[in-house]
Amino acid sequence: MSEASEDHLSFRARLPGFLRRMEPAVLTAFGCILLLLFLGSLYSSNFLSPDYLLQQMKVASFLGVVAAGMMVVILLGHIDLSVPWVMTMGAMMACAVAGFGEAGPVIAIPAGVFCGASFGLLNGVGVAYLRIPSMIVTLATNVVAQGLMVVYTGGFSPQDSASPAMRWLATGAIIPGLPNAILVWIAISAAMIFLFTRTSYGRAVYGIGNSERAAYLSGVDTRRVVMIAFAISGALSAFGGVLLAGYASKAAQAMGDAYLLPAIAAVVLGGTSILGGRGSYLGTVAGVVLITLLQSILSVMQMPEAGRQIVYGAVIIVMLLLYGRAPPDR
Amino acid sequence: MSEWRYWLNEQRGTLIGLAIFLMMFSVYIANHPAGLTANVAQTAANKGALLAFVAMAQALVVITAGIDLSVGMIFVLTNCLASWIVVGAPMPTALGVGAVLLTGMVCGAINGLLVIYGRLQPIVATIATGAVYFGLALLLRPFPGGSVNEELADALTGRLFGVVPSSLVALTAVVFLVWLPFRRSKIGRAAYAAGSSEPAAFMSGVPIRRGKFAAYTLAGLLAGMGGLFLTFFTYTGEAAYASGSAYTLWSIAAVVLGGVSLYGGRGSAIGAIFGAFAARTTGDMLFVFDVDPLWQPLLQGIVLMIAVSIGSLALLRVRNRLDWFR
Amino acid sequence: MAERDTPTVLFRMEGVSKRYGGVRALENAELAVTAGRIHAILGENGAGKSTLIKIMAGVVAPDDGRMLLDGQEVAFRSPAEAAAAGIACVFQELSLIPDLSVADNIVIANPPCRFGMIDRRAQRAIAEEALARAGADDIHPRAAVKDLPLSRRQLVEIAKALVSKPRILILDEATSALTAGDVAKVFAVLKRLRSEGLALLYISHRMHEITELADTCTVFRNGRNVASFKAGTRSSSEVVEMMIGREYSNVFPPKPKRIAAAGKPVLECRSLGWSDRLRDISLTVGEGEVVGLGGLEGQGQRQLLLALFGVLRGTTGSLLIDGTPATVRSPATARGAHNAMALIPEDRKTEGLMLPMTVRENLSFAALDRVSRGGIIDRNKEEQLIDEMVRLLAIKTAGLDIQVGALSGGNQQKVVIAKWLMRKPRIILLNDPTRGIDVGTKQELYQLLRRLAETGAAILFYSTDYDELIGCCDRVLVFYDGRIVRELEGDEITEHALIASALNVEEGKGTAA
Amino acid sequence: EPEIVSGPAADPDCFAPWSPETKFFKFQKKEGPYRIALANGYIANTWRIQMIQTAKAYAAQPDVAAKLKEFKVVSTGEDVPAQISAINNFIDSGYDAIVVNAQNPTAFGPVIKRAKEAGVVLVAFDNILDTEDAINVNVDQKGLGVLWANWLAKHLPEGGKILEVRGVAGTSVDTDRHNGIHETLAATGKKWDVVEVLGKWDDPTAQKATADAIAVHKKFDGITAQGGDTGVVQAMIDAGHPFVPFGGETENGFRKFCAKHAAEGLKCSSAGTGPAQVAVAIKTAIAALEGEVVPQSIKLPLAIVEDPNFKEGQDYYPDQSDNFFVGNAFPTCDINFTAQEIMGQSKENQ
Ligand SMILES: Nc1ncnc2c1ncn2[C@@H]1O[C@H](COP(=O)(O)OP(=O)(O)OP(=O)(O)O)[C@@H](O)[C@H]1O
Ligand SMILES: Nc1ncnc2c1ncn2[C@@H]1O[C@H](COP(=O)(O)OP(=O)(O)OP(=O)(O)O)[C@@H](O)[C@H]1O
Ligand SMILES: [Mg+2]
Ligand SMILES: [Mg+2]
Repeated sequence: MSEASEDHLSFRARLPGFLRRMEPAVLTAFGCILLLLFLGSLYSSNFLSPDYLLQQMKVASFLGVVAAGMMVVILLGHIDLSVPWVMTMGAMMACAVAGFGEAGPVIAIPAGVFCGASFGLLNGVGVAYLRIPSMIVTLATNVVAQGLMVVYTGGFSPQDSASPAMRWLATGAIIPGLPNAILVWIAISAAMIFLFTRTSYGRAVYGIGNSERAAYLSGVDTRRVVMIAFAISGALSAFGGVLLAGYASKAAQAMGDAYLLPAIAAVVLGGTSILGGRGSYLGTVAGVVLITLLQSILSVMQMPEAGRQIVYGAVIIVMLLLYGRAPPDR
Repeated sequence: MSEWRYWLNEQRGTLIGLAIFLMMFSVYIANHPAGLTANVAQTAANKGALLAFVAMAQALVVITAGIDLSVGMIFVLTNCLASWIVVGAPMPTALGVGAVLLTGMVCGAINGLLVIYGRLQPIVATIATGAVYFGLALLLRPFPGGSVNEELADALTGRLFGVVPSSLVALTAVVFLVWLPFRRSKIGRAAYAAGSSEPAAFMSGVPIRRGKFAAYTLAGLLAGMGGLFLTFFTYTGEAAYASGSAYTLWSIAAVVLGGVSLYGGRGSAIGAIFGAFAARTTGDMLFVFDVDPLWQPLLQGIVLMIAVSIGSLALLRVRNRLDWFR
Repeated sequence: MAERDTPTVLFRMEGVSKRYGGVRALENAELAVTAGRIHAILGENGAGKSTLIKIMAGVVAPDDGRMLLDGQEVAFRSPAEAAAAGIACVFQELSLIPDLSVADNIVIANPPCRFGMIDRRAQRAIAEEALARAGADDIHPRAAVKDLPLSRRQLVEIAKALVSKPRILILDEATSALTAGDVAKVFAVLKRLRSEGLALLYISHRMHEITELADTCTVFRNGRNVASFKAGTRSSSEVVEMMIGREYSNVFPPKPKRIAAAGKPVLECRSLGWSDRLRDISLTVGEGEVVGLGGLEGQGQRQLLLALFGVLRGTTGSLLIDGTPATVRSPATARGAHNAMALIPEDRKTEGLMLPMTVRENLSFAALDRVSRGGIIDRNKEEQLIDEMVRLLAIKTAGLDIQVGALSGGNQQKVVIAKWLMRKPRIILLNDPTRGIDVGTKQELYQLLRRLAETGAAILFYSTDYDELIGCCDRVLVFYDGRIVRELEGDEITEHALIASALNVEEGKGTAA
Repeated sequence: EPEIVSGPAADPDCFAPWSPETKFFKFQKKEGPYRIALANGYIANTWRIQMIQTAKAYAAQPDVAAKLKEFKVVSTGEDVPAQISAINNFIDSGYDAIVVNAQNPTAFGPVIKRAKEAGVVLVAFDNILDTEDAINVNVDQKGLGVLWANWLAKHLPEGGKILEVRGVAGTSVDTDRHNGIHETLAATGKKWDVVEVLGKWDDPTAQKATADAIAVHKKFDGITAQGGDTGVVQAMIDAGHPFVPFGGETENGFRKFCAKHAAEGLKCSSAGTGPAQVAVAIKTAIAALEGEVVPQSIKLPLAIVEDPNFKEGQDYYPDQSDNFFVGNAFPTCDINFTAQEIMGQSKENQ
């Protein structure tokens, strides 16, 4: 056992510096991405074309934004199941506000994100102050958000096309060839890395994830930290929805349904412990890219849905078995 | 404290679940145009029993401090399988039933193996196996169809002596044949112990792995029973992704309403049954109250929200803030 | 030097080693266990005692070496196998299952069965008998373990170990949370077991317990055994020197001569009450004063500390800090600029530390607001403060970036204290901080306390160890049933007085063993 | 128990039989006004919301309202048993007719039996029931696939590479449309290379799937999509894929694109049956209760608009949501909703 770990150490020691500093899970995840691309390229060399890769990164950025929020919550040892309809809500509200007079287009995006943050705050109050298990609170708020959107769509003949700003954010390109969505994702990623490594809030998140009791007794206002984390998750979910609406040029019911499980899977495949307290943001990025590529390659290879589900599930299991295992009992 | 106080303390979660259910159900019945007729009871029982099976399955896993996000998909998979093989003469039908239940158990066992021996976190492991099970269901039933032995189906979804819904009888039988033996066996206690504190259980020489494995496997079995029952109820099989995930999510809500602690070690599958019936009644409420159709989902969300918040009333009694953190 | 084995050696360990990553927890350990004897195992924190017995009990697999039971080589793959071979263990970290009942827990390893189901009537009978043997017949077998106080749980743990009718019973700091009264009961049980021919392994940091109980002693240092000898053949200071490997001088630093009214009052509370656990508590702690909280376990001392630190809800009465009324609603306000309180909590593993996080992150966790501006951490400042603390407390660690859980108990406790000292608190609340800490570390801690007091801190010190209260405190407030029943000062603080007032009797010999 | 009679139906233009073999029902005439219930399943998508709005609007029309004592709608979500239970409850509560958009065509056997015994008129629409014992208001799903395939075949006489964006796997609607497309294409005898991706009838999903397919396959000669079509076109635009012939559904957004880019080669066939078919179902239920002759299986006309006939304000509404489903007119049934009527209905209610 100890021999093996020493071998491992010496192997790592030979890697270049920045790789050495990465956690093994993150490295493995990036390795899996390369493997996936290689397998894809056996089917069609177009899987390696810059066009295709950029397209994947663009699409991945929506999931990436959502997963960033999910990661904060998972690091605390909680989970946010309200992602689907908070996303939808963010998208629909942004579109709605965009159609609202002169100021509309200007405040559309912030308004959408704000709605998401408020719903996140609601989750946060439930989890932190009422101490209901997060799995349950967020499940309930998801149903409530869905209900609100149904009422809203049915009752207000909503304006649901994306504003030009939303379009631009998701599909435009300040740097020619590089979609803005990717830049947005990079910016949010930089902010997350800063948050996790350089701020006391980030430390508190890890601390609470490891032992909320100890964090509380250390004088951290744990309830506020948890509440804010859910607000961040809600805001980022909604922002993901806004981007998605920009991409699709409109908001629609249930548009977030396809994001919940991939977001959780991405965070976990990136080496974050679902129990909280452990994980690094780069891993989440790797997880997002991995999931997006996997889905896309399976889709383009025209595997029937049944086979696709089986492969998708099996690949996740295999990758977790490779590096997502808990340490042995003894 | 006297003996019954200890008993009350042990059963508190289950009793709260029962209370929530009774409260909601009486409001429902009081407002039902037909009142509590045998038909109405049968309808409610059949619908509730389905979720109850899945919720029991979930409860078993939750007691070990795990979670099974694939129960809904096992439910769908066994439904699709049953729509192929639970047909014909009594003998083939019986074999079919056996095979369906075995399939459920195998699915549960795979989850168990991955979680226990693969040392994967239950949440993600079962998300992944759920995808696989759904894929298999889709292979079996690319589109809805199939059939089932209708006599058996009618017998199990009908009424006994014209009044007692047979689905409730079946559910009770399962409680006595599966749950109680498990609860009172060494293995069952190991499952509870592992859920309450795995390191302590390990140090005490409890067969943790066997206990957890049994819990996951029986969960598969119960979900399979649910799938079988779904087939009896609908006469067909359908690989419906949305319905699989809906059952998974509602099973978690049911388990919590039934007083099973998501942190493990506490609660019972009987509570989960009450929780399932309570959760189902939230949907029925919309039927008896005249709510604008577009407002119904919102209302259901709010009812669910209130129901799950009830538990936090206990918070008012907490005087030592450290008790917040389990 | 080592005593030759007698022919009735029951269990023997030869050349056993265990490494955790780079840490050598145990190196070539030897041990011989004889029936009808109590073996004490001594050693400072991190010496490898717990590792040794975990290997014996099948919890941890050794890297090397062999174990012989009755001359046969054995290897245990699980605690169950060890139990089957007659080795039962009361672990340092409790191994009770919180949500199960006392009876469930007692029979957990091997519940009585009928027709494949657990026979609850039989289980209850077994539990009642075992509780009686452990001298804890006041515990209801149906009570949930999580509702019991720590000291009761320890007794349940001992009862549980007795159920398997072991030939070797191991107690790893089993008495560290017990009150003197309970300890006496346990000792009586242990002595009876010895006379029944059991081999007992006893680990404790309390020297007087060792002196009273042990037949043979084995001392460990840095994972190796340094000596085995018959009890009573070495003086306690010799033993301590073997343990810490250096000269052992006076444990307690000298107390300053107290002037009538020491410094000005820093912490005052008036008729503090909480539920029925704290009643009408009034006390004052002055600048530079170390005030002890005495009394039996569970008389409200811990609650008082928690109440002062803002953890309890619904407290009554008033609190004054530096003479001005203060409201403390949470640890966050308690540690805040004005109040400047620190609480060294009861259980370092769950309340003091985040075990999987690094030493660095743990050290700065409570003082993040001090080393950051606008929520952004100033890494240089953090580094500087941490270095200072590591040096001040002489924390032994392989580095700042290793998990704090890999440190030994004593060093973990130092980290807990250091993380609070980084805030330079003026009021320090200590909740039994030396539990399970070796003498060497204890000594450092006492000196530290005195130094802090000298710099003007007001210290409230709860301890279950009377020696500590006597040696360290300027005053001791003795608790009984949520009240302060007696205040002892200066030379009044004697073991006799402490025990007498703890039992709330005026005079007459206490029950201390 | 309806009497089985021979046709034609009372309102033969509206109640067109599915096939020559279709039976006709004549129910015992009941005295009005009636209690009618709509048992819907899933609700959280635009089509269903619009359907419910339409149902409410239709029930509120004065001549219809006069015949109704009560019109109740319940949505039970994805869960089939819940929908079955809802129908059971409606039967037990004495409703005269139940209109249902079934979550699963095959699962309702027992409840159909019960409805029949209780003399309750059961009318299914959109996702219909696999039975001869209830009235089905049918959309020719397979015919829709046939229509789209023919459209592509017409524009690509030499065959070619087609992108088929499918719906939700495992549903009968998806399967029927898919079969219709493939059988028709195969029958042309030309060489077709069909790339299938899954769009789940959802714009963003369809858009992503299309974008991926384009990135890998570079160029398609024709496209057919059974939902999420706006997203599909959007993906073509974003990828700079040339416009090609397209057989698709009736979303307003899709038709907007079709009208705008027709000249550049986006030759569309937009066909389907909008959510307004619920009105036909209600109308059928009332007719049956009034003792009139109705076919067991009614064939709904498809609302088809094909290039170059896209007319603003009639076939598509530039100021309405992209998600709005157009094709709400069934002139043969005197049912003709404008977008404003459907979406405006509940504004007055607010
Ligand atoms: N699980 C573990 N992982 C890494 N290191 C460990 C682990 N358990 C123990 N160690 C290390 O092994 C050494 C011996 O630890 P052990 O717990 O046996 O000491 P001890 O003598 O019982 O100390 P104490 O008196 O503080 O309980 C210590 O240095 C400790 O840090
Ligand atoms: N978990 C427990 N811990 C300790 N004692 C118990 C426990 N459960 C039951 N007992 C005691 O064991 C004896 C027999 O229990 P038994 O289960 O037969 O009683 P019971 O009335 O049937 O309980 P229940 O109704 O809870 O099943 C009783 O004296 C009971 O108090
Ligand atoms: Mg130890
Ligand atoms: Mg009983």
